[in-house]
Amino acid sequence: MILQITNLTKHYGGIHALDKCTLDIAPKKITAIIGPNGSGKTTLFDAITKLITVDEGRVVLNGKDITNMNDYDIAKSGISRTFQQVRLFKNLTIKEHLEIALRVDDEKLFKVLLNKVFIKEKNNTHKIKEILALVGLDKPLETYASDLSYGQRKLLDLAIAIAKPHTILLLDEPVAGVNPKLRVEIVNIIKKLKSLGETIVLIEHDMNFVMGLADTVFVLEAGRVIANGKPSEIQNNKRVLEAYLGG
Amino acid sequence: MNKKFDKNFWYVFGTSVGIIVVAVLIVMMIVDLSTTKGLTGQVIKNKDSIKLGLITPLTGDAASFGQAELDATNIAIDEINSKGGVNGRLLQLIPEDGRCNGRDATSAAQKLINIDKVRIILGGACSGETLAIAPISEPSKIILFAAFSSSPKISDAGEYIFRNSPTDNDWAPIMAETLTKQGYKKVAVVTENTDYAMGVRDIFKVKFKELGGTIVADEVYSQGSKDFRTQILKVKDGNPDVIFVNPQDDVSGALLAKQLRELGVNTPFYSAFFLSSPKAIELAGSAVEGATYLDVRDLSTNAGKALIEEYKREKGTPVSEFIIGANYDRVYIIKGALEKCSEDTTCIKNYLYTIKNYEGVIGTYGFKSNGDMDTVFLSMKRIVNGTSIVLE
Amino acid sequence: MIEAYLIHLLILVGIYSVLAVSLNLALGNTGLMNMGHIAFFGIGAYTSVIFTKDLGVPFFAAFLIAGLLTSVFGFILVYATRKLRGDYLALATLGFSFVIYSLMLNWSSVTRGPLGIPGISKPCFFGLCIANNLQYLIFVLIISAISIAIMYIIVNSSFGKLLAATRDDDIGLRALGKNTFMLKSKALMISAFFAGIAGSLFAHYITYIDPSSFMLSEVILIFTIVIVGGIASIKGSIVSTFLIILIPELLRFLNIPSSVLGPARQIIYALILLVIVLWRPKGLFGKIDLE
Amino acid sequence: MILAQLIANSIIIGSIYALVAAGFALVYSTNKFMHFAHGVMVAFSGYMLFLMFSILGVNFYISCFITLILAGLLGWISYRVVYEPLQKRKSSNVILLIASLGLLILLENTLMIFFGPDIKTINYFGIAKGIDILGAIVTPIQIAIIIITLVLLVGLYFFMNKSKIGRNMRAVADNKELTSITGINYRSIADLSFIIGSVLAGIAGILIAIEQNLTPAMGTGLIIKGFTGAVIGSIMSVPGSIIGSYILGFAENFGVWFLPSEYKDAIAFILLFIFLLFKPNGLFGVDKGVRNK
Repeated sequence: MILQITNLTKHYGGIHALDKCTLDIAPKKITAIIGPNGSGKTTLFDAITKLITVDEGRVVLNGKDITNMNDYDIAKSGISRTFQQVRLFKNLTIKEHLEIALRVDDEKLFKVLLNKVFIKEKNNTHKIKEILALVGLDKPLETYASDLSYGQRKLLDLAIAIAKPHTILLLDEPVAGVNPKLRVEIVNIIKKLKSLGETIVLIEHDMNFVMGLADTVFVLEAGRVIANGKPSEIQNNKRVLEAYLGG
Repeated sequence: MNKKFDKNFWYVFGTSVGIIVVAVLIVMMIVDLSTTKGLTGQVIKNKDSIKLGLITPLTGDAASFGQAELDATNIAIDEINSKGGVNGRLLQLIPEDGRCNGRDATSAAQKLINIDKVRIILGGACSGETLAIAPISEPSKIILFAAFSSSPKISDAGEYIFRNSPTDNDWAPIMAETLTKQGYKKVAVVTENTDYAMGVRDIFKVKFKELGGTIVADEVYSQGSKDFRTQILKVKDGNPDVIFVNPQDDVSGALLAKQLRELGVNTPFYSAFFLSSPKAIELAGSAVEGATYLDVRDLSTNAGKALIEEYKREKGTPVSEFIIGANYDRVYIIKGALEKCSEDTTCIKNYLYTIKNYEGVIGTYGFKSNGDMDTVFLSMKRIVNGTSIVLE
Repeated sequence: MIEAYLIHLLILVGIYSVLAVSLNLALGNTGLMNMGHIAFFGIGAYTSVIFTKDLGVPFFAAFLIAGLLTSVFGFILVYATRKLRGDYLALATLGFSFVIYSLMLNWSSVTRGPLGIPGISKPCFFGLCIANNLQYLIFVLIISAISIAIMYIIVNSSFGKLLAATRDDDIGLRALGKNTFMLKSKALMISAFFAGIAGSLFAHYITYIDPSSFMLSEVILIFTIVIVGGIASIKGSIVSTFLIILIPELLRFLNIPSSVLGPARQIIYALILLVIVLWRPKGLFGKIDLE
Repeated sequence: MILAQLIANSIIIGSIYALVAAGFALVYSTNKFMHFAHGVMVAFSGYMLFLMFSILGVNFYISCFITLILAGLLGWISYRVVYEPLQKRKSSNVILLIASLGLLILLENTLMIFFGPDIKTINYFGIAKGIDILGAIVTPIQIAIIIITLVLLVGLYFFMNKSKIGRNMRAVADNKELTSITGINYRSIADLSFIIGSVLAGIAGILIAIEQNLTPAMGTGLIIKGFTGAVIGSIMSVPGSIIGSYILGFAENFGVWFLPSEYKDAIAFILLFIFLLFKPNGLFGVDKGVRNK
């Protein structure tokens, strides 16, 4: 198991956003986490990436406990994620976004300056174009993020998550709010990523969407895993149907 | 070094240098136009006039003093000009705002010296201005003549630097001596946190202790503050024989006096200068009744009285008669020097050092070898029935 | 003799352009709303003066110490305010500048309080001293050009892109594995360093410093410079320094009554600031909107 | 005796801070930005009273009345001319803060051009003898200031909590988006907050003019202390900011009793800094929308 989540619990006042949530993510597979709105899916991602601090529970990545690490250290240790509301840097270009994602030691100011002055900086353009081709974002590299459409932003967000060195990819509602054509494209991208050997976890509230795509599905309700298994098993699970209809 | 770095560096360096050069040219052009073709009419009109620079705070906290300096100087210059000027040439005053700080004062001085080409600068007012101008004016042999700066540091700031205001070293020890002579042993000092007042406080404290007295309370309030009640409470708690009220200006002094009396402190208080301002008496009213203060001695001479009358008529109530008098005298001293030396500043400097018994509106005085006044020019006054009387 | 006046103004422009560009590094490039920048300028000025005058350290060492010590204060400020954002950050940094101002005013045994420190020596290097303003101008220009070039390189490096990214979306950048707190600390430390050396240049030029040079009105002056020039634009900050320093000087040549002149200058600053904020939020050369 | 006087001193100066802080907090709580130019509204009002009463010789109470109207008007104009366009453009509150600083300097220097830099006084009540209350000496004007402040405190509390307009204002303060859904007209609430806030500044200006004196630059000093008080209490709540101002008054006066008195302002600044760092929403506010995350 590449990512083990044990007993994650988060309370907001009296509400259980996460309630002893336990799940294991298998490598090189697509794992879908589904559940009705408010079931704690995004909270789970936020808890894994430390955007929020949990009350109890453990997150283990590749055998390493990352529960108490800082958010950026967690990201560094191999978790890439996208956001439901994409988080882009609106005054930077597509190329700059990907360069930031690709580089690992650009925070070291003196090293950066020495490199800039004495050594030719590594040219990433080839790699960048490769990733953009993978997600199918066909815009000039110098386009500013603020000039992109909603769908293109989704793609760029995906592209930087892929570009960032990672062992696991968390996609938060990758197709929320996109048009049907782009939806199909994104599904294809995800499949392509799997074929490249990526481990993917995605959140989705639409059960039908994950059926043809995911290898394993976890169903969340009120912050608790109520069912897991192959999509076909889940589809007929009574509790799951109740949760969806009730929710 | 790689090419990219080179390009970046030269881009920035080149741009900065380029912009600087362009700006220099533009400013030069504007300056040239203004002086030769007369964008500002005054330059042409008074081509043959003798220019005097004035640096004083025209804005900011100290602006009211600056305005008084400017008004008094203008009165004197108008008088001289209406009587035909100096050796047939009119005096032209170029006032600049020093804002009571070093940077603006140096900008003003650079402008006066290099653009207007004045040879004589009246100012600065705040000691901070004068101290910042001195290193600029001194090497160019420009006369710098202050009428309001009291910092002892100015005494040895340069050969071409004069002043006709007493230094803190002159009068703060006198204050300490006076209090001791009156039999006061325990003094409370209340000081405004400004360069002048803090300088006075330090000198006063040393002298007073030397004379065997004790400082029972040593309170400071920040510039512009209007609430001194807790400082006063600490004064009261120290149970002093006498209070030395040491403000920067008349208004804060008056407010302080007012609050002292409001809080039932009836200890006699001593002060300097600020009580000569009618505004202080108007503001503080009965609170300053019986207060004793050091002031410039002879502004009640005929010339002085006439000057204050004229000032009141033309400009309103003066912030301090002392400032008006000193500024007025300053112009006349310079007039004398100009008559003798024209604009030769070395001659003026030497002439000023020879002045020993100049009869000005603030009294009869001359200059010491360090450019300070040679006479300690003070007398004790007391407020009785709302007017000040001289004690001797 | 006009040259001498211009030299004087250019020295001021040189010093203030370093100050403005360094503020822009924090404010524009990193999005740190630092209203305490003037405190850095003051710390640099006082440090340099106290080290040369009271401790007898050679100028160049004091100059660097001024930068480094200011940089330490930069770290303290960014660490203390790490949890604040928006106008609260602006206020806290403004509060910081008030605290530093009271320190300068009240720590009389070191700063001489309101009396200020007069008679500051001109810089000397291994026995060679700067003798006149032209030499000082050359010195200032060299230092400013080097400082601005360094900041230019930083801003345009991959590190600089990270700063821009943290300005645009802090959380998004952390999700990419970058420690944005360290980024901000470094940015503010660099910004403070250059503000500190600008302070040193200022003190040794004017030769007299007192706390009044580092007050609220000065904060507004350098803010105006940066905003007029344009957020995150080095070129803009430099040009704007020229404008903001020189325009009021040009006013001296018009026949405005002197009682009006001073307030008029302040009114011009305020109007320029309001006009830019209201109608041209990008400033003169900025690419990024003020938001 | 000393204690009583210290308490009295704290309450007097606290009341002056509170008068400034209340209007500032009222504007902040409904509009969510720092209206620094509020300080100059105080100075402006003082000068208007000076103009009416001391220069034009209008009856004192009529002068006060006109002053309050002018103050409200100036507040309203500054909202419509400067702040509203910025709000429409969805500028951040930092930009509004910078704009307010610009406005502060603009108005302050305009006052200086019209009235000159020197200090003006309005000696309507003359110099009063202090009255001894439980060992503390207080003048009638100071008692008036304290009473007016307390009446305003109570009045504002009832206005904000009991009247419909006040409740709408608080609703806007709590959630701007929500109120536009429920049909409260944000613009008129914002107008009103500026008018009421500036009238409060007008009252402060009149009282300070009588108790102390007038300088063009007084607004800056007052707003610094006023917003320090507001931050200590809570910038989001008018009653909180008033109480915070009294706390500031007490801290300054009791602090100076034990420390050298030159640290009086430093005490205020350090309190401001500490509160902004550790309790940015003050003693009476909730920490919401202030910190990262």
